Amino acid sequence: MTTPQPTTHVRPNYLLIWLYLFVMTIAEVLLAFELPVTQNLKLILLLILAVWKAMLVALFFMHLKFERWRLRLIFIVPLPLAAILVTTVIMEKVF
Amino acid sequence: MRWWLPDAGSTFAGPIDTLFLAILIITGITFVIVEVGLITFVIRYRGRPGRKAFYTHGSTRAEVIWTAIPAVTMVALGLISNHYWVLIKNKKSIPPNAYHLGVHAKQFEWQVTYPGKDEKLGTDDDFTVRNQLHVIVNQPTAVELTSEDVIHSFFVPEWRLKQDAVPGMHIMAWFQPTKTGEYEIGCAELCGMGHYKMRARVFVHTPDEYKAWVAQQAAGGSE
Amino acid sequence: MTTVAHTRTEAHSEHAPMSFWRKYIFSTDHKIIGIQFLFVSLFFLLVGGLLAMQIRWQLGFPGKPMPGGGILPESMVSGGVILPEYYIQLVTMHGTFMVFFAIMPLLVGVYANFLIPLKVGAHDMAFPRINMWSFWLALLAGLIMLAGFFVPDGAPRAGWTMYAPLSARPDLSGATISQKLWSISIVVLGLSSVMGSVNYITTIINHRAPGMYWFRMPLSVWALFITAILAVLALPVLQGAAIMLLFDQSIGTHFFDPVAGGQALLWQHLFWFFGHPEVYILILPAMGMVSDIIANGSRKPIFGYHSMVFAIIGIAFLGWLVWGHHMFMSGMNPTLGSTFMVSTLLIAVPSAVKVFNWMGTMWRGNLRFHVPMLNAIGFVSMFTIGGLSGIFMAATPVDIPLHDTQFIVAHIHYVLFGGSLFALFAAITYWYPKMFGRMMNEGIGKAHFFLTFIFYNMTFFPMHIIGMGGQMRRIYDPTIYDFLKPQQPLNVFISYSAFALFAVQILFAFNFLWSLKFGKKAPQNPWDDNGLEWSLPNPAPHGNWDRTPNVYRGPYEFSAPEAGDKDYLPQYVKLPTDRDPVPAPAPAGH
Amino acid sequence: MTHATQTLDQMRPPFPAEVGSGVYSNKLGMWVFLASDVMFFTALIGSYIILRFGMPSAWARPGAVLNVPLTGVNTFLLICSSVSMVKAYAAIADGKKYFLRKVPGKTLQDGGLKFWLLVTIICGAGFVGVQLVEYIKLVGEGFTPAGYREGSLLAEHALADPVKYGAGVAGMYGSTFFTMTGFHGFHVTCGVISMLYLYFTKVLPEKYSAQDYRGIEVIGLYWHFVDLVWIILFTIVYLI
Repeated sequence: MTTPQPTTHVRPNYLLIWLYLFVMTIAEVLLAFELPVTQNLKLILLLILAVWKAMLVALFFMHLKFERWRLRLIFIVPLPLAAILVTTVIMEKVF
Repeated sequence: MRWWLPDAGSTFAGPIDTLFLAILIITGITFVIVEVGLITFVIRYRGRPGRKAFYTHGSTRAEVIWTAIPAVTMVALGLISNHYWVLIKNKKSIPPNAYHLGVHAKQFEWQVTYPGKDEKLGTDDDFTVRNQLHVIVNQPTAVELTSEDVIHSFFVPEWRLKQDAVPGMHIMAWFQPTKTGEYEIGCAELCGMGHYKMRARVFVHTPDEYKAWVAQQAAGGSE
Repeated sequence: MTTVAHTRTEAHSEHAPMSFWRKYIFSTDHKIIGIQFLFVSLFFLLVGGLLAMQIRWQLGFPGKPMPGGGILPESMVSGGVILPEYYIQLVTMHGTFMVFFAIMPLLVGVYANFLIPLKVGAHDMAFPRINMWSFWLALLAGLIMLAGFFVPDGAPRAGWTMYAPLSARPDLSGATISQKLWSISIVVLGLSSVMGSVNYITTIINHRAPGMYWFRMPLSVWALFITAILAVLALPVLQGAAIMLLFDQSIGTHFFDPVAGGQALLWQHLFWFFGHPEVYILILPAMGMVSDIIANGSRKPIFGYHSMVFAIIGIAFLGWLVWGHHMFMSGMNPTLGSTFMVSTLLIAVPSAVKVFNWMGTMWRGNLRFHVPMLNAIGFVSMFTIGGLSGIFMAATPVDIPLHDTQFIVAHIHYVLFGGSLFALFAAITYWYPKMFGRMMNEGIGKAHFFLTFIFYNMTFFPMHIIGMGGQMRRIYDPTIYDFLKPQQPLNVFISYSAFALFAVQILFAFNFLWSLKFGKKAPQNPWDDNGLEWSLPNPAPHGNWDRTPNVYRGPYEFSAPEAGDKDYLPQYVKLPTDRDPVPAPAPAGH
Repeated sequence: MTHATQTLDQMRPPFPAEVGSGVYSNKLGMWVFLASDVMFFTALIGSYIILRFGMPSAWARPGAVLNVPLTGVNTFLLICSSVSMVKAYAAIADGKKYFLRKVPGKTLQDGGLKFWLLVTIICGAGFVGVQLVEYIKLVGEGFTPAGYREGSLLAEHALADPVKYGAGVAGMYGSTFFTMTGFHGFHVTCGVISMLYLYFTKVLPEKYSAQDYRGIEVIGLYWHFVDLVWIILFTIVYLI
């Protein structure tokens, strides 16, 4: 019995997550157009919201939260590579 | 027939050639060890009936040794190389007294802009000459490389100088010629059909000769 | 349980009466797909070789009419003399074909497909149909690339690295249609590679036989596994870049065009971010297969199996951090150059470990000089030169005079020809009996090896020297430069050697084709090897084993004391002292 | 159970797990493919970030060119489709009834699967449809991959207010916008086509069961990934 079966965990409340996503999308649009915040703060908040939403999708809809680490690893490995590429090339402009 | 790097013509040639020689010695020793080892093993341990190979899965000590030695050598080599790399390529290393020229590359020619009599670029007495680079011996010179269309590469073998000219970028390169004479610029980056003939002449003058040449250009009307 | 066995027999009988088309053309059998890849990529190897001969003619004898040049159209040669625009097409397509359609499919397409299931004890790939598609897409990509020669304006003209903006703007390169074909072909090839690699990774993770633990896998499988990971992560980047390039060429976007705000260096970053892992895609499988063959030829366990595995992983990991060393002269920030120099130099460490471990394997062995072993030794000695010459370019100041010269050309050929291709000669000879049931001729094989080894060194070693002299890459006529004129005799020498090298390959082609029909029938285990694949008849049947084999030990138990009078102990042989591996537990609900 | 049959089990593995990773091959393969797709979008999105950082002048302001309310609705559609997808998966995997009516003579979970998958397909197709409409409108106004078309409405606006419309970098704006959203749309289209194929070959004939729902789980993973990419794209392309 090495494999945790998908059925062994309690299903998250998908409608609740849908509601989160919905609210956060509206928050994003409001943030971008209505709220009086500075440009940099707006940028950071928007990125945080986007990553948060993406995490919700990955963890619950793609049920990564309930998978083993070795499977999560497959999805995680490309991310530092992407980060290396983008930061390196951007850094070229910074120095 | 030449079997070595081209004759030295700038201050960069000294350290670069020394480093080249050092790496050649390091790699040469490794090469000899590996090839002699292989040949020895091939002869000594050739298969003969009745012999059996020595059953071993390896030796941690040996492996640590031949991991550590290359690692240390490489890090040392990296540190030494970096010193000269910064000296040659870093923008901040350009000497403050450098004489500035502009080199504009396009398919398939080099356009060199000279500062004229006031020794400043961007003024009215600048003049541009096609495919001729005139510089002063022992004078640090900085060129601003730009490109019209595609990527070219400014390459003077005797100066150990190579730098791409990229469209949309202004790249500084500097050098200090140590010998008067005539050299050639080649394009080292494939830039199209005429890549091979993108050639320019380099003239390294004494200061007086250079002044005379500038005066002559001014008299002949700048292009 | 009987039902399971029943389905299995059915599956077998279902395959039995297959038409020629199902069996050899639209096959889903990993071994047939491997053989299909073999023939197609050997064809592209020949194409690439023919292009190289024309390059060598032009460099050795610029301005002289090429023998047989008359059959080429006027747009390529004039009076038998190669035109500059055709010369650039030659260098571009030689690189493209050799890298993407010869060496890469030969190593990954052929041997990942053929060896992985056989060596891990699987009955086929995890997704046989996707595997078939992977082959057909690769062939399609190759044909699209080949079509470049037959469209108006001829083949692409921007070098195999396709540096933008030359490649992005037809008005600057002079080739309109074929530049787009290049991008399309690369996108298709990327798709094929990703499909293949997903298959290899899944098969290795999920379909190993009982007892085939991670550290019992042969190094060839390890290398192919890591290679597949590199391919799966690197090729999409190239695909993305090629799509942007295609859009620049066709629908007016400006990714790489500085005139409208694009960045010319962006292409180089993306290309080499893919390109350096690609370099390891081209050498790691060769290293893996050579490890297998050297252990076999030395009749000794591989020296330091674990460090060999970690060296592969280390090389693959560092491979992601070094792409900038292709761009030292590109105007990239010099501070980045320093970082990339250090990471590049560090790659020498795992590479050195591998070379010394191969030597350690041969040390006190009982060497058998069969053709694969000879080629494998050739690989080690030539890869050493290729690796060492890399240090010159890694040290940035020394790279300045060497960058973009024939020195680089020598380096890449020492790694790709002296490395990968020698390994492939070894691998093709070694697994030929498994593929076709016959042996390749030993005498011709040895003659081919020695002649290739000699002419190969005569061709590529002098390139180091003319590169030091400053001869730039991809120039049509070196004699117009004063500083290159003195070394023209060396260029002539290289050209003659290259022609001889090409001629010697006829021996290999003859041996390969002749042995298909007339080779000696192969015994079941011709090389006295330990691998699982030799427990099968030659050639192996569709579905490989009737029953999944059990694995009892590592792959390199040559000359083990418990083997008795034999000097090898296959992975599948059960000794009285061995216990059966514990099968993976049946999943829940069953 | 004899030894031979055990090994046969591993050869033709019973769903859901297989030796090795503990995950069945289709799912493992899909995850590996998704990892590779991450790198594909890295090339596109990474280039966008790099180009935008290196820009000489500012990008067009959010909402100036692109229709954010319309795309907001579209985002909502895609999020809904993701939820319905996961509901479809849960319906078949758990064999549980959610809040769909019991259909006489049918198993409950199949009813749930059919309904939710259909919702997903409709939402997905709707997304592609809205995106097409958006493209047509944008091109009509003069926003093309090459920048603002000369003489078009947007080109005039850009002349009048170069800062708001990012006149200096319109070419890059068009290039990155159409490439990124276009390839995302291509992914969505592929997903819709695959789901339609599954719907007619597997779901309607009721081939899936609580014991074998591989196709649904695998296509679900792909679909959620496409949704995830859109969440990122919507923020960085439309709102920043």
